[in-house]
Amino acid sequence: MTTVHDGEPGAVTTTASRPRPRRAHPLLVFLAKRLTITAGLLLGVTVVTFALVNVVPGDPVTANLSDQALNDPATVAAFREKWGLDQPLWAQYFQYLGNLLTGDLGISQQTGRSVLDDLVRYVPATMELAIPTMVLALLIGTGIGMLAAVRNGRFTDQLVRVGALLGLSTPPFWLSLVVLYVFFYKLGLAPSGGRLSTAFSPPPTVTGMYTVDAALAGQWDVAWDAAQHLVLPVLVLTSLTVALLVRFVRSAMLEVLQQDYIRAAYAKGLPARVVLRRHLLRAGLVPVVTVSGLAFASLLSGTVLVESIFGWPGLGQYAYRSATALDLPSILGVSLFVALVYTLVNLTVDLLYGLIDPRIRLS
Amino acid sequence: MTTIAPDPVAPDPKVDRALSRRRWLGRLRGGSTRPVWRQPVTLAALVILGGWLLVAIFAPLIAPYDPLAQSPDAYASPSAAHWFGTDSLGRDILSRVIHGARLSIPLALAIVSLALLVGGLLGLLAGYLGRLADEALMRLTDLVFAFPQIILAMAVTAAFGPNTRNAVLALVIVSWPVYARVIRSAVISMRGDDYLNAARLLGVGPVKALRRDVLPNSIGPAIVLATLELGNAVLLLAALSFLGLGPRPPAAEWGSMVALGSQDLSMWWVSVFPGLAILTVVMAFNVLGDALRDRLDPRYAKGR
Amino acid sequence: MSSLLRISDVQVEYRSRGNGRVRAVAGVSLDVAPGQIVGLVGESGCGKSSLARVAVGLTPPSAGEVSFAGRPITPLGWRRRPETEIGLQMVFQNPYASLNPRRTIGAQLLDGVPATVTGAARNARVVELLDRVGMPAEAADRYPHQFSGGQRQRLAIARALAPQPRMIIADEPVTALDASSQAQVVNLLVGLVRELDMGMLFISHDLALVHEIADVTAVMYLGRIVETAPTRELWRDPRHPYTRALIDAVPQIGPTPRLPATLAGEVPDPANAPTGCRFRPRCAHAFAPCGDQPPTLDLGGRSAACWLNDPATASAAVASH
Amino acid sequence: MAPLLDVDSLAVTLPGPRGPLPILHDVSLTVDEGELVGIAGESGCGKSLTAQTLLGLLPPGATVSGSARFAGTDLLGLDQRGWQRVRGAGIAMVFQDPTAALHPMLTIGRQLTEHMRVHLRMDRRAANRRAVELLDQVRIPDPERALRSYPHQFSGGMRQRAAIAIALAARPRLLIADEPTTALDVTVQAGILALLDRLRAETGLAVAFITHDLGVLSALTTRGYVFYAGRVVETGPTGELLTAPTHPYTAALLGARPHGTQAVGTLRPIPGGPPAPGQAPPGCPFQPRCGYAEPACGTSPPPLTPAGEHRSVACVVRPHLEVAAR
Amino acid sequence: AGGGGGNASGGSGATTLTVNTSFVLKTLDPGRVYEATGLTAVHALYDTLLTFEGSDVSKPVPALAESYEVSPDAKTFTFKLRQGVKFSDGSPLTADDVVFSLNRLKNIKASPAVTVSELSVSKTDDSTVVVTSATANPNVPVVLSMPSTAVINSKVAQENGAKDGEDAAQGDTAQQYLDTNSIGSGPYVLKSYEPESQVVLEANPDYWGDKPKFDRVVLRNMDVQTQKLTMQRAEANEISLDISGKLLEGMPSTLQTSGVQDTVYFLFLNADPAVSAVTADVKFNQALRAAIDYQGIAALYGQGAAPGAGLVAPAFPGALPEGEASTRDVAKAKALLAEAGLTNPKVKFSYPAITYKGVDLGTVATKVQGDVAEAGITLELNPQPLTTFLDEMRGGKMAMGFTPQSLNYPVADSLINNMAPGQPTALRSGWTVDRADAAVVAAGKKVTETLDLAARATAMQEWQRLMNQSSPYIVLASNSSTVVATADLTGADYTAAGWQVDVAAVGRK
Ligand SMILES: Nc1ncnc2c1ncn2[C@@H]1O[C@H](COP(=O)(O)OP(=O)(O)OP(=O)(O)O)[C@@H](O)[C@H]1O
Ligand SMILES: Nc1ncnc2c1ncn2[C@@H]1O[C@H](COP(=O)(O)OP(=O)(O)OP(=O)(O)O)[C@@H](O)[C@H]1O
Ligand SMILES: [Mg+2]
Ligand SMILES: [Mg+2]
Repeated sequence: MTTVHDGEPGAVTTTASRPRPRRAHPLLVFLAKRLTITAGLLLGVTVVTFALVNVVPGDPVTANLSDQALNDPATVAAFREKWGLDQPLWAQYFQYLGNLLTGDLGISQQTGRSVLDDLVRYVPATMELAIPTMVLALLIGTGIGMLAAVRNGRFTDQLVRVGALLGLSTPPFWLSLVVLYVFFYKLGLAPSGGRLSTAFSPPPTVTGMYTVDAALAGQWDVAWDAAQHLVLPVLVLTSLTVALLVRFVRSAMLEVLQQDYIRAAYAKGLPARVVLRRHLLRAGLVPVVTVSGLAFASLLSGTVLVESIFGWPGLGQYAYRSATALDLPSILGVSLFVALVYTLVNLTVDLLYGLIDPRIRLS
Repeated sequence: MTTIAPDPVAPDPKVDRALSRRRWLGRLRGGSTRPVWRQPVTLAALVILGGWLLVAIFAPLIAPYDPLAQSPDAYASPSAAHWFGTDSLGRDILSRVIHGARLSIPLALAIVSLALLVGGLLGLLAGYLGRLADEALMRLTDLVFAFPQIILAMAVTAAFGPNTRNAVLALVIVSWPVYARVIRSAVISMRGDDYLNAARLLGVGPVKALRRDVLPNSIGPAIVLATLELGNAVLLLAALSFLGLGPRPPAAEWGSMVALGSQDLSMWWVSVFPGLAILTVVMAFNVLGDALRDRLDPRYAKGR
Repeated sequence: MSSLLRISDVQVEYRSRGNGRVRAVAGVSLDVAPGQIVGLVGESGCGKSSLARVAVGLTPPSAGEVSFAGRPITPLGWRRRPETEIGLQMVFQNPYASLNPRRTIGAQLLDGVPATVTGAARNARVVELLDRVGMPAEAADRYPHQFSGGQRQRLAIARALAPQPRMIIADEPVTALDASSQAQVVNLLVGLVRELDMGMLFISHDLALVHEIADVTAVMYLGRIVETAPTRELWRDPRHPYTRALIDAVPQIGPTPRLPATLAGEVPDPANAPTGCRFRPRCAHAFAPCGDQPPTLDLGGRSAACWLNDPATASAAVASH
Repeated sequence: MAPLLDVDSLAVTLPGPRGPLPILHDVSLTVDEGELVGIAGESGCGKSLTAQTLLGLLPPGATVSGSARFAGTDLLGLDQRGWQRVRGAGIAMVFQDPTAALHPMLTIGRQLTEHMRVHLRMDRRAANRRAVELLDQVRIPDPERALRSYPHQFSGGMRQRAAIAIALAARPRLLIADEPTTALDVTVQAGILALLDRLRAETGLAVAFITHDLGVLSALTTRGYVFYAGRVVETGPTGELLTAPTHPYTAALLGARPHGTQAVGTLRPIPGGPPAPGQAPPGCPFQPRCGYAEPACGTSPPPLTPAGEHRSVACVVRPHLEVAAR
Repeated sequence: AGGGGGNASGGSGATTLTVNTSFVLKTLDPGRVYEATGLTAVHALYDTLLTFEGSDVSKPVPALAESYEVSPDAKTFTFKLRQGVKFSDGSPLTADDVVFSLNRLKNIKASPAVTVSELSVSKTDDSTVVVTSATANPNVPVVLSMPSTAVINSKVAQENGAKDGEDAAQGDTAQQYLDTNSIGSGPYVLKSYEPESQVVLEANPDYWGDKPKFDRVVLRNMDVQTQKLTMQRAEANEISLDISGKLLEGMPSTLQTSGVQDTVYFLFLNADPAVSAVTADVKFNQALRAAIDYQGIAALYGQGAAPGAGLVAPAFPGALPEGEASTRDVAKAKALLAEAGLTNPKVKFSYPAITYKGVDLGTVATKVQGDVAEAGITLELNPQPLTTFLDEMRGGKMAMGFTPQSLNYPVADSLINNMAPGQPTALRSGWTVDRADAAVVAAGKKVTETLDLAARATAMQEWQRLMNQSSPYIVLASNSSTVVATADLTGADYTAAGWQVDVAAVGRK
């Protein structure tokens, strides 16, 4: 599969193997390398975003001042000066980078708050959607994918494949509208949107996720209400993510099922459930981990559309609004955050590999 | 010592029993290599896609109304006159859905082939040149991957102005890296392949080798991927249109039709039918991509 | 006898993830004369392929030099191979990977036909080459997948012959084949080499096969050549304990079951090679001097790298046993 | 005494793109307790399929006829639970490629003990004790540590020995070894052969050893079967079989081997290749490649008929020639 | 499972009024606020000198000022402050606070500053404040009713970075504080501010006026389509602000609606031949006017809309009567085009791709495109993100555009300052004084010179009639803004005053 490391001590019976030169712990080397790459990536993100926003024919002044205020040169000039828009582009860029190094992401033009504050506010909302989605999707996706692989070609498999196909082929925005129509409008089974009924006040902020915070504060009615608001968006996001996972898990598991070691496990007389649970699952997890990273990325994409339909005040909506308002500090902040998440997810995936697969274990 | 065995093909009840008990195990090693027309799902997809292609080609002949013609009969629910109802401007939704095929399908093809072209070329060069070129390409693809697809596409379209061309451009920008990576890794894995080595040992120059030995053998997985991505392209295009960043109105684009319908959900037909159109086309593309992959990619074809 | 291919003191190192450097070939010298078949045997992973690839210039050596017909081989980068080196060709191990699946056999053979041959003569050459390897002319229009493994290997040989090489390096050309196809391909290859008076470096891990065809046999162990000798002599009187062990491990057909002799220990990993004589940990004769790497001792027409062959130390061995 | 394994008239078909493909025809073989039996033949002749049939591991859609009895059990009538009892504890298997047959992400210890605990109902400690003994038995140094190792930390030979230890863990009575040394070097192969021979001698294990190397067959086994195109073409004591082959195919196989004569063209290849499954000629499957073929060979496949003491051969021509020659 | 819009009464027993509206909210700082939802909130949090009551926007009524006097030249305005008014923190509201607030508004130069740029303020004693205008302006009382002129607690504001000096544009840093804290004397105080999702107000227990009926008001961000679904299921205590026109169809009859036609949608054509020779052609302008199906467009908007008459929405003094609405005459349009020598003229028609008060501008633009096509005019639709649109429009290079317009404060005269020839907005369409009809210029001047409000309204009508003949602006329709409320509520009236609905006035039956 992947690189096979020879030279593990167990294999060598020689008494006189050469002592190896002392090197930094491989994990440290690995992390250092990844960190460098991440830093480069983030720098790239700032360049791309900066360039893109400045290619846009729109002017942030227009986006942020009232129509009549725009007719007043003094107001416009004041705005430009305040946000440094009167400086040359490169100066703006380097100033931004300089501030970034001190942890200052700048102040959002549209909300007037520090971008960091905004992120702190919106990220938990998105996480409140993403975490349950990911957990559900992983559980369901792995289970169903494995089932389909084992039942390869039979009715269950066909059903799962068609289901996954449907999930993958459904436009997320359309699905959101459909569930909204059915579950809220027709059946009244779920609230229409938002994070909390207006009758409740958000719980004291700890994690920023209402369900968790409310539970921590012992406000069970609030937690229950917040959980109800999660249902529809999570349903939509989960159905899409599950579809992605199922397809992948199924083919990954099928591949594993062809391996000699699975046949060998059967040949040992192990009951099927043991073979599946212990041998198949373990080996199939490696690709599952890979695709979870991918699924997470596509989940973040999905939230843009889903959040806007369910009025979910999360990162997706923030990104959308920042983009349409040409609010550079916010766009950069979101991009940086997402890129950071992306690299972190990748790093986690790589570390998980090592955990699952001893052949690529680092230490 | 031995006797002639019964005809091995003839059904033997005992064998059948043993086999049926064992079938679950047998299935483990994979099922059919049946031809496409024996696989109901693939067949259905082919029929659906063929149908859509016909619809796209003959749209003006099939559509009962002019897709742009407005009428005072706004928000008419589905009826004999308007099978799919009408929208807020009294336009016939059936006709618009039919004409929508003329946009979505060719545009998806354009997006995917452009992305394949760009990504393929870059991937080929990076894989072949290696070192710095390769590193640069990988970092560039990383960069694109670091943005959620739809957000980047949104930003690009917003930056260059929303219209068909820019939507296609944006989607090409967000989707070329996959092809670049696939081709690159195919090329890299092939750099060690002996037929390439053999050709080079015979004195074949690098450009010729690239064209004759590298490209034809690395393009396969990319083409399979491209087929699988066609559905995704339809979806992304629809999403951009839904956000108002796709083809300009009054074009009958499915995503923007869903968006129009979303303004008043109680008129469910306005968004349901274009949504179903997207669904079926994307599904057909996906099934077809799968079938092609099973067929062409030995990794998947094996015992499946 | 002047040598056609001269490999002198070649080293190959790989940089592998996590393991640092792996010295797959640790200083090998080998000569092949025109018309001579040199067999190179050794266990899996001992560095045979690495050596072969360096010898044709596919990879650069990390030290040492290879020369062909008196000229040094320049490692092939992303450039065209110089004319002077095209006389050195290679046949690869895996017949399924060494032909481009998407081009006709004819097109692939034409790659090697020199540019000086033009027009109809080019196609005639292809037919001639196919004929040489016992394949019909129609094969030119077909694709590799339409042939069996043995046939493909014959086609690969035809391709290697196309530029009329003077020397062929065959890296385990028959390992992937059935006994019967093996016999066909080996017969063909040896016949052609003899007929065209080429030199051949025949790499294999099958000692019996090398015994059958090679004039000279070199035995490789863990990146080093431990013994080189005319094949008959080597087989009759191996001077290195490893050669002995290798010969004894070949199962023989006899009227009663007789198990081949076993060799103690495991094949070490080149990343972790023992110091001194690399065979020392598995050697029944290991003694004090083996802590130092033995020199390759010239034993008159043959050579071996074992302290037992050094009169000065050998007596000590006798004394200690 | 009835043989431990008695396969009679076994025929297997596999599903093909154009209907079922007959792969094995009329295969009969026996293995006695404590016996080392060899099965040889060219690639694709059905050796592995025979092994898979005996373990109930056939691909989906396969049909089986004939009979296969193991220690009194009718293998072909077994249900899932029945197979679970037979596999590992009755018949165990060693695969060709030790790297592929060991789970790369589970420790050797785990792979070694999990079925012990199922079949022998051992607790963890007892199983570990036995595991250490087994690893010691197959000469893996430092067994305690080896238990905690992963397959990739072993060399090829060690992996195959570990695989053998795994196969032996649940005390099977028959070990089917499907080309267990083909992927290995000769020196390593020698070790494995010695190990199998020792295990047979020490524990009374019966071994069915599949190989395509006649040298290995001769060196290890006492009785052999030669397969060609899904049929047994010749059987008998290995020594006799290989020093005095009766079937033209056995003779031809031997002729294609190097025999150290050092002259061009001494390897005698068999012309042509074996028929693809389902495309065998109507008569003797070897007839198109056979130097002794007579018109009689083209009518129906010759049955395996006794030819001398303990020997049988499926040829209508050659035995008579030999008789004539004597 | 959960109830419809989440209007189940909360655990605390407090009564909550939910206001659904689709908003983009940038700030609740009175000195900076200009989006509708911000105005709704600020109006509930702060008091202004004067205010409007209910949906009547004809005359300001006393609020913090008990009474006021206007000098005859309409330049000096003297306000007598109400006594005993306390801020929500208990400190008394003084004339200093008024002066500080108005100066800050003027000097931080944020969006609403334009309305007070000509005003200066001073106090004569602790209960008297004098506002002077540089030019005669009878509308100052209206301006001082607007939420942006709200009086903030100057002490607390200064503690949190507020400045009122000349340099306040750079020096004022109070926005962050004011976004999350209210320091006014209004009926409500700010409980929480989540600009993407909701603003929560809580009743101010020490309010000097009538106590509000609801303990809590939640302004909740909600898409229009969801608002409709929500209101269809809503039972009590719920209001929606964006459901209007077409969307009102099919709503349960139990709901009450209150609407005012305060929005006007108009097209503009660039008068600069360098930008577009076609649109600069007056004949084309008139042909286009004749080609549009105004009735149809009003029907497209639905309930509460009317075909376009003049630039002033019917809600305000000076609007043209409905009978003067433009009418369609395709034949005339064709004739005009022929006269102008234009065959198949083609124009790029830009508009922001947004939904404004429940109206999708794209749909309207498409309707216009369809209408004029019958007269042989081809419009190439060019939807743009709002910012891009505004930007391009400001650049003055847009050949033809479409935009809604609402007034900053409920007096139509500001239109003259912007849309009369040579004024900033007019210049965006290349409409210089030179290119304009002299009569239009004169009519505009006459409006600003008339100080009597009634006379002003008449002059305004005259101006609009002239505008309809030759200005670059073609008014398509006027549309109602609507408050949809559950049956149990009272006082849920839409007001054109800017704050949409006075949440403090909403009660229960
Ligand atoms: N590209 C590479 N990177 C790192 N290590 C390599 C690489 N290629 C070969 N090696 C290592 O170098 C050693 C020699 O490999 P080589 O392929 O030359 O052996 P070989 O004798 O040809 O073996 P075989 O009989 O299996 O073909 C092995 O230990 C192998 O793992
Ligand atoms: N799953 C399968 N589906 C179809 N045909 C198969 C399958 N597995 C094996 N066969 C065919 O059955 C025949 C016998 O295969 P088998 O693996 O038993 O040969 P073998 O004698 O073990 O060969 P080798 O020496 O290469 O291992 C071959 O022709 C092979 O192509
Ligand atoms: Mg090799
Ligand atoms: Mg086999």
